[in-house]
Amino acid sequence: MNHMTEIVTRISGVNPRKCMKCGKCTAACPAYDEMDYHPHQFVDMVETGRLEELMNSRGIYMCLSCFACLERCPRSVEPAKLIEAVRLAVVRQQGRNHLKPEQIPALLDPDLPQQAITSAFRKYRK
Amino acid sequence: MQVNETFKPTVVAFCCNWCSYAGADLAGTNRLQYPADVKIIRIPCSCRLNPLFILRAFQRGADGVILCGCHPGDCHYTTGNYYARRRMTLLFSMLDYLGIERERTRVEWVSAAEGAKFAETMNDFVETVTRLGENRRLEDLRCKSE
Amino acid sequence: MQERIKAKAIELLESGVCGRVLGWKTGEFFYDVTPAVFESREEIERDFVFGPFCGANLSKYLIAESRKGGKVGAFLKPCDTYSFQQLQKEHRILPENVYAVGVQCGGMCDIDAIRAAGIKGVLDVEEQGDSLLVHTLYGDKSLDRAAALSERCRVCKSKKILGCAELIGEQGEEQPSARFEQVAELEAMTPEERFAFWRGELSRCIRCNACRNVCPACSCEKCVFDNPSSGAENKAPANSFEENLFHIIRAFHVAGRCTDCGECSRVCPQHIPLHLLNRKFIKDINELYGPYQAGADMDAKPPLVNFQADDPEPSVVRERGTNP
Amino acid sequence: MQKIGVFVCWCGSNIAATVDVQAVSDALAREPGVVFSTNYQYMCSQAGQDMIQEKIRELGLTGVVVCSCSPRMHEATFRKACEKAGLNPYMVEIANIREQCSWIHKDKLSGTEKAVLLGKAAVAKVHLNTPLTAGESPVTKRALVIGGGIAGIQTALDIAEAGFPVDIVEKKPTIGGKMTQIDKTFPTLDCAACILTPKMVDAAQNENINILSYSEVEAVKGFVGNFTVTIRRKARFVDETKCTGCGLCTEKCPQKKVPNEFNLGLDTRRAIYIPFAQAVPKAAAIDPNYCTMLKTGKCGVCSKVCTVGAIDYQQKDELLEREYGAIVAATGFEPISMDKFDEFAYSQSPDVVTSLEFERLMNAAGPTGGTLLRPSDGTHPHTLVFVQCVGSRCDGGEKGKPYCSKICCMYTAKHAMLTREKYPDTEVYVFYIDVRTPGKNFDEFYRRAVEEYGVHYVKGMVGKVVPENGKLKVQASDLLGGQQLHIDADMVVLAAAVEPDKSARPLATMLTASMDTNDFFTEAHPKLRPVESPTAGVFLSGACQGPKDIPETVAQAGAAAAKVIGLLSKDRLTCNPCVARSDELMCNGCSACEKVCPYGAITYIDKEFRGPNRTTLLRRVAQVNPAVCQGCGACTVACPSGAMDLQGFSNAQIMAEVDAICK
Repeated sequence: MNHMTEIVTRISGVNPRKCMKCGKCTAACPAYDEMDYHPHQFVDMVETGRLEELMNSRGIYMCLSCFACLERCPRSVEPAKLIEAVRLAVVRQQGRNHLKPEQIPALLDPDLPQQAITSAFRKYRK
Repeated sequence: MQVNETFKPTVVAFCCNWCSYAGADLAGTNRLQYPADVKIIRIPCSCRLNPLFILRAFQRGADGVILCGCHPGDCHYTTGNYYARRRMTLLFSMLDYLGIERERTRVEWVSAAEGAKFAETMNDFVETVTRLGENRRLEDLRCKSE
Repeated sequence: MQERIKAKAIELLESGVCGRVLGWKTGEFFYDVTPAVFESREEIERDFVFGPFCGANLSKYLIAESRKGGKVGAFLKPCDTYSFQQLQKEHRILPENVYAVGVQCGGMCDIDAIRAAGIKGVLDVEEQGDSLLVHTLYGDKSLDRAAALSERCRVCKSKKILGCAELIGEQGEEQPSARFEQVAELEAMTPEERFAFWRGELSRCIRCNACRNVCPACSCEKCVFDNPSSGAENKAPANSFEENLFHIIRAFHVAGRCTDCGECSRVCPQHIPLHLLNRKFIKDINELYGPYQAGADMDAKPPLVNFQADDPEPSVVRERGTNP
Repeated sequence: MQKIGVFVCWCGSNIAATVDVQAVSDALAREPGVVFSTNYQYMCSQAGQDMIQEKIRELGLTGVVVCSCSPRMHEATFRKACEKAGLNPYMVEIANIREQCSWIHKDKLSGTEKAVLLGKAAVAKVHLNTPLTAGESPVTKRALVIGGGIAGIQTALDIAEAGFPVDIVEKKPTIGGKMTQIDKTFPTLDCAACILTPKMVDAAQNENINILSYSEVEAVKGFVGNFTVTIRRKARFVDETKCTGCGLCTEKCPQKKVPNEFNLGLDTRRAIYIPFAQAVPKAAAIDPNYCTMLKTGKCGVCSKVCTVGAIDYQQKDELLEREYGAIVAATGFEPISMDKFDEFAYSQSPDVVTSLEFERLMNAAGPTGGTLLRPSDGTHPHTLVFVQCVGSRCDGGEKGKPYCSKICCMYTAKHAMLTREKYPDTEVYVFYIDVRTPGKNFDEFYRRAVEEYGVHYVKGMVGKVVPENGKLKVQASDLLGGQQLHIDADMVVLAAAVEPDKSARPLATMLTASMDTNDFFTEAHPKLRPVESPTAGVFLSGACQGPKDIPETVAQAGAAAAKVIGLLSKDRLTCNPCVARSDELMCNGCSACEKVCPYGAITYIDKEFRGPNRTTLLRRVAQVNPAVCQGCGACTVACPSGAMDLQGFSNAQIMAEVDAICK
């Protein structure tokens, strides 16, 4: 297991080897169309050590953290936790913040709940 | 606590024939390592374990005694381990009451399929007993070789 | 009280209900009253006593007496009747050969308690209502009966008389008792303190087997410690461990059957508080498996030959954390 | 003093690599009573056994210790070998120096040390061994089969064929089980009823078979060869012997709104009913939960129309007690409840059905007369989605079953194929995780569904199903094609996992047979004794042991029957001699042992003993029935005086082992 995989599995507490590749996570995912990699691929990529690709993917920020994948997974693999862990692994690196404060005003929607903004900060920025 | 590296405890494991002894065999078949300090005595059922045997083991210099049996509800003889559970609970409580370290005695339910659990249990138990060091509170001084 | 009992004993013999009666007579000293079998009016009138030192639990003697042919009368104090019932449950006493008379009891005294109250040169003790009149070499002294009670009577669990054909005195009730307080105090100590305590107590044991001989639950035809095929045969202690082994196993063998009559501690010549071992088992059983009083209920299954599927695991002992 | 021979096995390098076998045999040679000690490459080989036998004869050994693999492996082998040389087999002890020593330790020094200690313990035990002889018990030559599905029927037929009487106890009013509800069978597509119902009739007509339908096992006592079983014959309120099965009552009964369990509630039946046309016994039964007469005392229509006077509203449950030599559990399976899988909208739309319901919808005797129609509006479905592995292969616990239900891949292929065959205008999708088709002609069958019938097999689970405007919106992912699918389906069919019938767990308790965590019966050995339960005299047939298709069930049913026939053809059974024994001189008669005995093996007698002064004393003492005792030893610990001891595992023997190990 390479270093990054270890970090991600440790942060998430997820064992990607439990995955039986049924794809129910992906089938249940509401953000499918927005993502370049899909939940079942996330799990597979962590398992096969393709962490670099995953960390550079747009998909990890498109994940809504709705936990549908986690809820439906028959093997309790919990892909949403893996994705969260990958995001964390990215933002923990110097200069890898997904969002900078100056980008925020343009993205703001008057209907966006305050909580979502706060949580986005937590998710995307160190 | 300082762990004494050279101390090798004597651990007696009573295993019921149907589940835990088979579980111990499975640990062997799967080559799961645990310390050689553990010596297994086969009994037909956990309910065969007379408290006398445990005290005798301590008397003769055992540092830890563990009983392994089928999981409650899975006893080969239907109810044996339920009786064993009450007996051991009360005995262990009494030993604790007399000031004997309660970590020296243990009951663990290990099925015939749980070779890994057997090995883990033994590793953990031997570590605990090693940390406690030599049993001095229930030993028979005549039986010491040195 | 003594006169009423004596009259009853004579009545039982003379009416032909019983061929003999089991009661108490004075031993070498007034305070070492011993159990005795009486077969005639003369013996009863001469020797029969019932007073503050009749602590002996007569129920154990009924195991042998009930098998000797004919009917035997017996006087039982409330706590003795628990043993009486427990022994019937175990088919040890044949109830059809016993005529049991329940005797209400005001608590039995302990000569050491009287001495500890600072009274010296005791010659005799007389009951006077709630107090005792103590005749001594230095004149008469009065003492509150409560101050002279033995430990087991100070924490009396029940004045209820069970399973007797008739009663002398009032029927009593179970009562709240502080009998587990000492056990709880021990439990609250560190293992080192407990070990030191028990080493101090048990190392005094001389293996006289008085506890075993008096205990109504220890009534085996042959004790496991006398049985060569048990692998545990040992009649005399050879070192400090042997007492531990003996007393733990003895307590374990009577667990669930011990009525907490306290005879073991009463007869111990070394004053080892053996009842604290039995009470520990009783306390644990009550806490882990629900309240159980041996001998109280003829139908209840004793806790050690019973189980519930959801009984606590033995690890409860480790997890309970009785000490810091 | 015993003369003990010690035989240390190398097991090739399995033992010899981690244990210095020479050192072990040398060390044990110095133990008291050991007159011979050696080591050899393979003790269990013919040459090894010959050596043991030769030494027994040559040296007059009175005890043998074999240091080898687990006694679970070869104890019987060595005992038999020693018996041939004239040594009582119970004078043999095994020291397990392979599974519990050489295989788990890497350090040769400590491994050898431990092997020596284990050997010493075995020597110490042999010193106290006594020759034991097995007792004997008679065999009741009658078998009980619990469950009247295809497994039970086949087992009963095979046992009856060998000439032994068999009773089938079936809890439903008819035998036949799940197979009666199945439309066609894979991979040959022959009709299930056409192959099953003749067997049901065979069973009914076989004079060795007695069918106890609408009955349940209430209690089981006894032991192998000598079981006593209490069977509750539930009141069916119809005299089975009089009823001709004409069905007039079932037409006239005014209570029409009873959900029909045979069609899984997809239609209704009357309060008095015959489950289906080919039921065996073909006799009506009254459902007491719905019958107006039984509930209110007003009606009695069925009684009036019955020409033979078979209706009996006063009938009561009846308890039968029968003796059997062998018992076969054939309690079968049930599909799991869909409550926990509401992402598939089973509770939200009648058009989401389970596979067994789909069988009924396809069946000519089913609620739709064999025309596939949507349960919601009775229209013809055009797009069907099959979802596999619903509740199978889950993480365990709350989510579903951890095992593969085995039959779903094949029946789903069958459903898809039949749908496409009958209705070529349909689009059929099967969502799968893996398609598992081991079995004769199974994969060919699945390929035909894809290649000839054009069933769309899509790799990937369905994520969710949402009922919307009379359609079922299915969201799924095609993992191989890498695209998200949104299908507007007319029907969704869920391949529900199978689980053991709910009656199996209480039955296992009565039989003292063990079960795994999924409530399937455990076999005595997963490979070598797959149709026997670890409890002697109890055998397993069909899906109660694990998920199975019909051919496998029939094969196992036959195998179980063969085992039963083997048992019943014996006149007497030898018992395990390692049983409890009470020393009457020490017994108090206190009944503690009796209370903990799970087999009721202990009874009491009053026995005369010599008392002091030429008197006799009558004392109550315990006696153990060696044929009933299974040797658990619960009584030996309950006994305070140590009067009760276990032969082969006596107090003194175990103490000796403890002493040997701790010194």
